[in-house]
Amino acid sequence: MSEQPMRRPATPMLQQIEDRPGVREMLLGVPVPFKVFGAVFGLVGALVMAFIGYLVVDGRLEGEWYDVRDLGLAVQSLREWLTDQGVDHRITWIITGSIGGIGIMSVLGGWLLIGSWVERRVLAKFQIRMGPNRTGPFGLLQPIADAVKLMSKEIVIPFGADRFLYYIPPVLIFVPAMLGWAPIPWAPNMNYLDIDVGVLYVIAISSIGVLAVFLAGWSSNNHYSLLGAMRTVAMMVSYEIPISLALLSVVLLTGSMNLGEIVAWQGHYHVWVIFLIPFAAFAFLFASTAEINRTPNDIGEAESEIVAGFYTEYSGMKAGLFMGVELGHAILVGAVMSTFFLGGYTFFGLEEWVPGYLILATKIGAVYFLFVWLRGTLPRFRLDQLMGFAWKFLIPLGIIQAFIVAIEASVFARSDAPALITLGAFGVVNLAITVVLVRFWADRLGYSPAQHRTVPTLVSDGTLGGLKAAQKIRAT
Amino acid sequence: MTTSAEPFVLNIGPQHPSTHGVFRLRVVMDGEIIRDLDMIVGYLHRSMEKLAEERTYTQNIPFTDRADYLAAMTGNLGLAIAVERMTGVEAPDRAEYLRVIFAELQRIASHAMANGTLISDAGAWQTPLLYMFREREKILDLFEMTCGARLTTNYMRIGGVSFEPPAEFWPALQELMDEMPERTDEYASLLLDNEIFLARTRNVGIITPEDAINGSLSGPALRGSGVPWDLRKAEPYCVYDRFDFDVPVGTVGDVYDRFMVRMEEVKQSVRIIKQAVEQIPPGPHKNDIPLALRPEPGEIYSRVESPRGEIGFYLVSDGTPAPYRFHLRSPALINLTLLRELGVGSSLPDAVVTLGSIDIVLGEIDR
Amino acid sequence: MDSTGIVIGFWVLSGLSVVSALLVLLARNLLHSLVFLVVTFLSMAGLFITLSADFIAVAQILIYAGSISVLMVFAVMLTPLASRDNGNSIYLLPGLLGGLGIAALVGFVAVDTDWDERTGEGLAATDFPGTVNAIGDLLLGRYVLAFEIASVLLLFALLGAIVLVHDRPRSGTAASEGGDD
Amino acid sequence: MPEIPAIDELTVTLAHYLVVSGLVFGIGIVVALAKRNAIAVLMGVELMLNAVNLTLLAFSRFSSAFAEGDEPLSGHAFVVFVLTVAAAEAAIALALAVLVYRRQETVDLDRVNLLRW
Repeated sequence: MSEQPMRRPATPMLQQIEDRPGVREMLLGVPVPFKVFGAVFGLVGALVMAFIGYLVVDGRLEGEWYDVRDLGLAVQSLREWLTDQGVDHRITWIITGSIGGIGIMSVLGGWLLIGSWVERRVLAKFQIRMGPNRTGPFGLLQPIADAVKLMSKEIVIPFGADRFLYYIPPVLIFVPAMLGWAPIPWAPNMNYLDIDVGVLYVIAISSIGVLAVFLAGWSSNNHYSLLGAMRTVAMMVSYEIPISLALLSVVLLTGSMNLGEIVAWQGHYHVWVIFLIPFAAFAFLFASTAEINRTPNDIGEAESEIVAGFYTEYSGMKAGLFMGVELGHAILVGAVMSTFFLGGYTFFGLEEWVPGYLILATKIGAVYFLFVWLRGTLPRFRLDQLMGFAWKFLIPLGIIQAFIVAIEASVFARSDAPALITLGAFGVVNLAITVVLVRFWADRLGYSPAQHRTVPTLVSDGTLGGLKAAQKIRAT
Repeated sequence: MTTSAEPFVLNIGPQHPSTHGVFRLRVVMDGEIIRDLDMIVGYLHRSMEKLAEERTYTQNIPFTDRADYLAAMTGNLGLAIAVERMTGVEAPDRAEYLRVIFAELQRIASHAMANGTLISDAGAWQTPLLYMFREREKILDLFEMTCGARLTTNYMRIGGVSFEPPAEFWPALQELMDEMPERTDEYASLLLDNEIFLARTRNVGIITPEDAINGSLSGPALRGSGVPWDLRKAEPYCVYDRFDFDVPVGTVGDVYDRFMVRMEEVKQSVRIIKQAVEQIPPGPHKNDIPLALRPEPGEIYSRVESPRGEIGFYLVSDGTPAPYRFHLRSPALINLTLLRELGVGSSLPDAVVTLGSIDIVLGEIDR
Repeated sequence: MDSTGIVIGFWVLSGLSVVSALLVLLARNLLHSLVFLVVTFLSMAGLFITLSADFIAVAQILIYAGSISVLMVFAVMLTPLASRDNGNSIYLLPGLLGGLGIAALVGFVAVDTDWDERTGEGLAATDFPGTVNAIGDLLLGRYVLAFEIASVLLLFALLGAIVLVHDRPRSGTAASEGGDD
Repeated sequence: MPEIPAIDELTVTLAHYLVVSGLVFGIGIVVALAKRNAIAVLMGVELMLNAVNLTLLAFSRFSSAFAEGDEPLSGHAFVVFVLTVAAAEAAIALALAVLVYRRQETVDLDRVNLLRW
């Protein structure tokens, strides 16, 4: 007993962690009715899947309303059926429109419910902690508990705040986060707003949020808020230009401003735009992290500097709305990024088998995971560094990239060579140009990687002392 | 863009994520640039020095826990050595080695905290902080094994240390020391190739050696500026002269150098601890001393190297068991005095990072 | 244009735009009137959509609601000591007279003229299917000169704004530190 | 009291749009003339430009002066030019306002009167 050293968990927390059942014990400990239910559910699900697979192989699903790969077909046939029944076209329009709207809202709402849990758990894994695990199974009810807490809190309006303007921003900032979903195609027939100016629409909608941020900061009558608003507005305005340039490259290449057609183009050639124009994808990703205030560009709400930035003075559910909209923006950017650069609902032919919306959701999740990863990894830039990066780096290179893509697009339209060869050549050329340009431009801006990594000089006995010793060390 | 506006005053603190306690900065901003900066301290003042005059020397040791609460061991050690020098009490050899081991463990813990919060101030959302807390947590476990307390250890005594470490202490210490080089390499690989981290810390908050000496800085803030000065080498106390270790000094004196000096000091502390574990002699951990020490009337200034710099104790005795005057030379307070020179003219994020790199502890500043 | 959606949309949006334009005039705080101005812009964009001008509507949101209002926000922020009230000058009365006169004139002309306009079936038949391609053709075809001149104008406006607002380092003092803007 | 027509019988014609545009234009004139603050004056100008855009688009939509197949979208192209000019004008005007503010610490047009005499 006493010869081996005693190993005891030092703290009650460590004790709890040690006593915690693993996933296997947890699964074995589930009550029998739940096990039966789960088994039946899984079996039925597998049978349904097999049946659907049979239908797909058999080709019986093509264009039918029960084609689960494209829910848009169901809505279309519902509309036709209602028209056949003699229902007034306005009522038909309202019904089908609200079905799509409810679909989008439930995706967004469901994500707002689950997203903060996902973010906190994933972040906790990055930070070797546990994350929320007390409220419900795996802490899944934590977001609800948070929301209830926020809603039951007192709303404090700061003294001297502009009351009229103070109430607008939490609502106004939600509008672009929801409207931005409209043109995203989830499957070939499954987009809410099939407009020819989809790209412009995305940019235009995102530019409304700037105003909400400014109003929030200005009306709070707090210098932290004002500073955060100034930073955020300056940054959002600056980074809209790289975003526009990146999307311009995509539009030039695919020859359409319709998001559905951009995705269809990528599906048709079985290539993602990110392989063809890597610089645009990178610029879009970086600029959109600045646009939605996420690490490493979260200077608008830099916690260690200006507390919570533009929403410092908001309390209760008003602050909750700002935080929720941050999640909403993150997945919206994920959706836009997937649509423009990652092939949208297509996955090299897999969309024939798997519903496109599931593929898109997976891609959105992947981009969101990237954001969480960045947040768990990177420190924050300074405002002048960010501004310099946008104006001195992303914008000039973005213009050059757009110019090159324009040339390539006209070559692509005129050449008879197989698409595989031309597009492959474009990808290689763009990658090479990107690398060369980035290196060249970085050299021009005076950045050299060689300056990295000085390690401290180690001094042992003999050279200790004051200024003279310091000068002696510096001289060597 | 400069506009002649009314002063845009920002009150950073006393409740603020990056002031490391209840510290207040009154900053006059022009856009992002700081035009003026006032430091306001005293929110944590507990009248420690006055209270100490009513208590015996041994009873004063807990105050030093609460002064620099992130480095309680070195605070304890400073007072214990000051009183020993004043009264002529000697500590046994084993106790001196234990003191070195615990002081260096405390230095590792404190530097982990300092560097972690520095990167959090630079905007990394607590990930480096929590990684560095891994080692700190293990060190605090070691403290808890030995003396029952994690933060306010009250471990060093006049004439020795309060407890002999238990049997399970030594293997745990050995394990920690074996994994430390791996950990420090891991931090280096995670941080030192990170472009954003370098961009935020290099050439920011530069303290020249002249400024550092004129400002009577000490500790990593001084050594980061390139001045090789370490009390463990310069005036060896305990048994530091028996160990082989180096003093790391920076070259530029920026935030990055102070960060790197701390990282390197952790490695050197590991070296010292390994040597101490090998050399530690058997014997008693504490000499018997009278319950109420009555030093001869007189005064003493005694200093040791805490993680933040030179922590000095100025004690005046009038022959009674309680000190007539008890003064703590706080390294964090004196390092902080240069913040105004560093902050004015720089941008707000830079000032925050600079403040983080100075590594203040408000308990010690306000006392 | 007599489909129900268009009619409802027109009345709601025109009411919104006129009322919020009035509030721009009447609001007592500059920032409030800026908010109402943005509401006017957005409802104008809605009116453009009822005219099946989708490209222009989106461009309106992008340029007016997204950029010009933000420019005004910047102007407000860069003039921190200036008063924030939205007061009227001594020209209120002439302004009112002029505004009313012109509105009355336009209204009279609009109502009284027998416009040679398409209505009913003819109008529905010429619904623009999509305006983007046609506008692109026009801009780079018939109006290419004007298009180029407009781009040059934008460039010069950019340069002009920079030159106007740029802070020249005063002789004798060091150049101002790298600021945020 | 005249009977309120059912919504199906209502129709929106060119005149409706022109009246709305006239109203907004008139308000824009009042704002541009009567406001003291330079930024508010700029708001008035933007309102007027918006009203003009509406007129152009309405004519483009309703006018039957174009033959079939001719470009009825010239109005749209004009609006694009108006938008560019508006953006340029806003940038310059606000730069001027900031400049005046630097010299005079005010953007109140009544007090910017160095050229009065």
